[in-house]
Amino acid sequence: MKFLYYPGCTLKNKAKDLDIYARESALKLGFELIEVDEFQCCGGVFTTANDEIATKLASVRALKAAKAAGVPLVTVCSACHNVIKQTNYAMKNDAEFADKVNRYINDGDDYHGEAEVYHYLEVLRDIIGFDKIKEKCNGALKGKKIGAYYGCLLLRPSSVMGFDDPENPRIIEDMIKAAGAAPVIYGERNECCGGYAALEEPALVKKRCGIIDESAKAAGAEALVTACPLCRYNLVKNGANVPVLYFTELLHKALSEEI
Amino acid sequence: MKSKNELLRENIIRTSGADVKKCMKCGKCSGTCPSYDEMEYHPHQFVYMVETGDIEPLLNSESLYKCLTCFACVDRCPRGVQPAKVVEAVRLAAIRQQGKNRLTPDGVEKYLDDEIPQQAIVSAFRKYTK
Amino acid sequence: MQVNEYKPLIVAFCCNWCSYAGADLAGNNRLNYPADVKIIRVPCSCRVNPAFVLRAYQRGADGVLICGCHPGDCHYTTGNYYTRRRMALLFSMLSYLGIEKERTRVEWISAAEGAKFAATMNEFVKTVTDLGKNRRLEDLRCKK
Amino acid sequence: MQQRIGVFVCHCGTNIAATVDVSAVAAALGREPGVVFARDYQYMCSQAGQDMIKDAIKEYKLTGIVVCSCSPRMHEATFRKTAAAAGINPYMVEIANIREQCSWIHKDKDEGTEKAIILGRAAIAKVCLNVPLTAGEIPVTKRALVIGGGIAGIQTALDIADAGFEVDIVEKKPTIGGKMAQLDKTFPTLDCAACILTPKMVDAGQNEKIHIYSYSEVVSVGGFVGNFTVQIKKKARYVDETKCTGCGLCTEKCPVKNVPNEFNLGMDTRHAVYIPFAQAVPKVATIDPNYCLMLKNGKCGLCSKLCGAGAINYKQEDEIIENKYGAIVAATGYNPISMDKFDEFAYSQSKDVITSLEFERLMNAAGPTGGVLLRPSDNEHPKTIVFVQCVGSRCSADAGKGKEYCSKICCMYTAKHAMLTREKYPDTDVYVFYIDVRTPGKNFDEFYRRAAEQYGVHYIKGMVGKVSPEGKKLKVRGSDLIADKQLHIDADLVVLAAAIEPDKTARPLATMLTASMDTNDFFTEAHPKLRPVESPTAGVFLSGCCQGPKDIPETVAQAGAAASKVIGLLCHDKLTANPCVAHSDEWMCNGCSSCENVCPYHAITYVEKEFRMPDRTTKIRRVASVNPAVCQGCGACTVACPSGAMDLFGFSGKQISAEVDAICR
Repeated sequence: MKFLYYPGCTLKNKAKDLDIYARESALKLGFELIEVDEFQCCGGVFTTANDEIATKLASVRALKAAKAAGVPLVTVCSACHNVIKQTNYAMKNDAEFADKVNRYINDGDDYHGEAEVYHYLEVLRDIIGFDKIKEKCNGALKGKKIGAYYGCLLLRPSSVMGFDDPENPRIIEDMIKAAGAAPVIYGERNECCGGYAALEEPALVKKRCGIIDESAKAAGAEALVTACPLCRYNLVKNGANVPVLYFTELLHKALSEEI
Repeated sequence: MKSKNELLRENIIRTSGADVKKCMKCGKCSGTCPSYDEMEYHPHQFVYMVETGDIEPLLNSESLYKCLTCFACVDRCPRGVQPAKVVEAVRLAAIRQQGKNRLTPDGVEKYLDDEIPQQAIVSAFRKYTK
Repeated sequence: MQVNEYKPLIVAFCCNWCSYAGADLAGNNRLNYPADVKIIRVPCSCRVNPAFVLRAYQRGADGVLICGCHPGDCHYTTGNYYTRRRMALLFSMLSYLGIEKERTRVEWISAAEGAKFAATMNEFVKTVTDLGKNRRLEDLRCKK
Repeated sequence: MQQRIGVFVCHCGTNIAATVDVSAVAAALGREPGVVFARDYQYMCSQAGQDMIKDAIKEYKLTGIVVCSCSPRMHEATFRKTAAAAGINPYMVEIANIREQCSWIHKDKDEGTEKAIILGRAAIAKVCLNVPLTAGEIPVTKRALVIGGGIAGIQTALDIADAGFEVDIVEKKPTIGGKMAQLDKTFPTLDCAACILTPKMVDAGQNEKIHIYSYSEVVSVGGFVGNFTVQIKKKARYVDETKCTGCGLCTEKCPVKNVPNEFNLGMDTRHAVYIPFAQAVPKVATIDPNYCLMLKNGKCGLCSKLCGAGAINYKQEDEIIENKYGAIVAATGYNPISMDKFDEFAYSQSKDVITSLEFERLMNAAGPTGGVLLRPSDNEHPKTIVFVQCVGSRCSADAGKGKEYCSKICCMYTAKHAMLTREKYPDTDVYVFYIDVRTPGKNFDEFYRRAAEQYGVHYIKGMVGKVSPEGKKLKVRGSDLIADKQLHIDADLVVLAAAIEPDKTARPLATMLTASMDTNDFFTEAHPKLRPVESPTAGVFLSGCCQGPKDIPETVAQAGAAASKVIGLLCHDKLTANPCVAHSDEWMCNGCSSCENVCPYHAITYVEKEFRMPDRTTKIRRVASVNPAVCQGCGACTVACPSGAMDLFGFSGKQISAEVDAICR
């Protein structure tokens, strides 16, 4: 099974772990991620204004590559996923926007949201199946209490993302369970860490991360997993009480041969 | 002739794609906003002030740059108003003015450390510059 | 004011229980739609003989709508199912006669759907206006 | 005979006259062939307007009239009476709808006037072909059916029975009582719901005229006003109702104890054989086949051994009962909506986030906690309670969840909950987040103010944005719009005022009754103001929340109103039938049975009839014959008839063709 893979800028630099473990785990689970040729950065956040065209072109190009290859486009980073999924939605449902983009790109092959976009976790859930993953896991994580940190980008806007129940998601918990560990549910798991405000508003981010960290710790989490490099950076930088891992690291650990 | 302010208001409503008239003033957006305490004008006020055309104070407010675009208000709004999109449209109206870019390539350096992911930098540029 | 603006002539057959009441509700709520639509009240959409539709086209109608209750909600239990079947046959006959299929339409509009009634009328009038004057089925005997 | 038509154009004040030049319409229609009189007037439906019509009929020897006015659904009956009073057949009246379908939807006066003239022309063309009709009579079955046994259904049944008519109640649960039986106190008087409801339940149970089909459902409805045929499925309860004494021994000894108790909304458990609550009517046990060991795998039989009356019958089967009714009342009630799409309030994540109906059970002396307010997770007294209003009500369609309407009762019951909590537990902090407090009703606002002023309930204008369960607390984040603050409250209990929606059984029932519903699945009334308890379908009446959200006093008032309408119907021996029925031209009929096959009422039969042929021979031919008492006038047969023999009075082929011609002229 092959998928087109959009790693995004951060996974090539500061979040290499997220990328490497995703690829290796994929191979262990029987699917392959083929990187999009010469992909461009998605921009990190989706500009909601409907007159913003240029900021969404990189995503459209990646989507067109998936359409041409005839396979779904897979992302791992929450931010890339959010931007690409929202762009795809706009291309499919906003005819005026799609028309402007197609005129701009003007390569004779108009795009109207034909490609499918999957987050890596959705591939695990919908295509591989968590029960299959469970069979392949080694049990090294048994008894570990792990909290899923969704943040905002994976879940919202839910009408577009369609990822999971935005207020009571379970996909990462199901993955943690499949990996052999015990998921810990805590109240702030779907609240924002502060995101890019890390640059200008470190105090705001510190406050947000403190709330999330407290909530997770109170619920008894021994570690947090996330799909977003910026969430991880913010949590770690602001002195999280528990280690913060990428979900792919956890998956990889559970799938490794050596215990 | 429409006034400058009226044109601005129409432009913001158009680019946001949000219907501010739908708002029933329940304040749920502000009840859920993670940046509430940092904001001078809160999400429900953005919606209301755009509705009434009182936009100048918003354009000059720091609140524009406190929204984290986390979409909590969008998802939870019972009226489908999408406050985050209104904030974004006002912010774009502000930074698209001549010389109003909030972040410059030179200016960004002071915020950086060794670990900061690229994602944060590109996102900030997306949000703070035209 | 434009002088030569084309105004289509549209006949809408509405069942008494759902669509006619839906049209009344559109009126109660002051929902505008073009005056080109003229409504004929029938007890049930199944009272609409395909011959009435042909008659309308003979007499110069540009579009005909048959509106009934939603399938399953017919006041007479099954009337609109008959309508659906009969009109499917009529549509193929109209195509055979060379009348664009967009000119004739069956719509299910309930008594509660005033907004849908107005929206349907607006959209249908636009469709028919875009198609232009219907010239295909005029009874030449009636021409002066 | 040449028709002499009079045309009457109504101004309807300015409703029509503002966008239609009424005098121009009258003038134009006066020039139509056959029209001998045309006049416009301020209000045609007024006494003076009707007198004008009557005078004109007499003076100009009119044979038919056209009234250009509001919808025929509004005043057709009025003008038919007027015509009859002046001595012409009431079916020689046609209405041109120039208000709802013309003046109200168009803005341009020229356009409106032109359309009004065309609509008037069509009505004139039709009325010229009208024939006098005489309405037949149909017998009335003097028995009513009430579907739903909540307070609405009970009150309707009691009132009908009081007038001396037989009435049956069909209730899907094992007991009547409905939602009101689950409530604790009622606003704004704070009398206990059970104290005022249970006597009525007993009255209904003991009334000779009332028969209760509990644990039963309506499965089919046939016929029409005065003559409905209804099939009722009595679900097997595995207990013989006639033998069971309601002693309750079986319900105590049954070994299966872990069945979620639906009466307490799953907050405690019951046995597999159960009586929902102490005051149930009928007080008869019911065995839950999903849990009973005997019914599931044939082992146990304890209740059967214990029952002194020998009422237990494991072999009981569903039973279909067919009854005839003259009138049917829908009283199917409401339910709170599911909180699945509102999980920012963490309903599915914490036992301590509950709906208001669950709170009622927690406060109820017969509830799972015996009326002591204990939170479900750990049975401790909550010290801080947050009430959230409008959860799922007043949502826009854009939000993709919830209901667009206001559920009407939540503001008041929340004030009641808050007040009762503060009264019983003065050390409890109570917060109510509200968008608006809506208290239109007698003594309602005073009640709400008492909650705030005397009981110290904290009313906060704003909405809760998120509830996060953290340890034993619920972290509530919300806005206080007056203080311009975001509030953070550590609550012990959160109570959600969930929107209410019609019961799920209402939709299939409406289909069976051919009664119309609105987009929210509430039954629609025949006229929103003037006929609020009647369905547009004759013989079907509406009682309680199946028509729209209502509190108890309103429900009782509407239940009485529905009953009075039913009584008004049932006290007639005969009803005037709709004379607009099908009829067949026997000479044209070729005996093909097409019409018979499409008739939903089996109103058409074929008879062998002797005909005197033109060649003076006699011939027996098979021809269609319509029973006018059974025909409802849909017209399906008229189109099915291949020979054109079948036609419909009031909507004949010629009449409709004439309308088409007039419009397309």
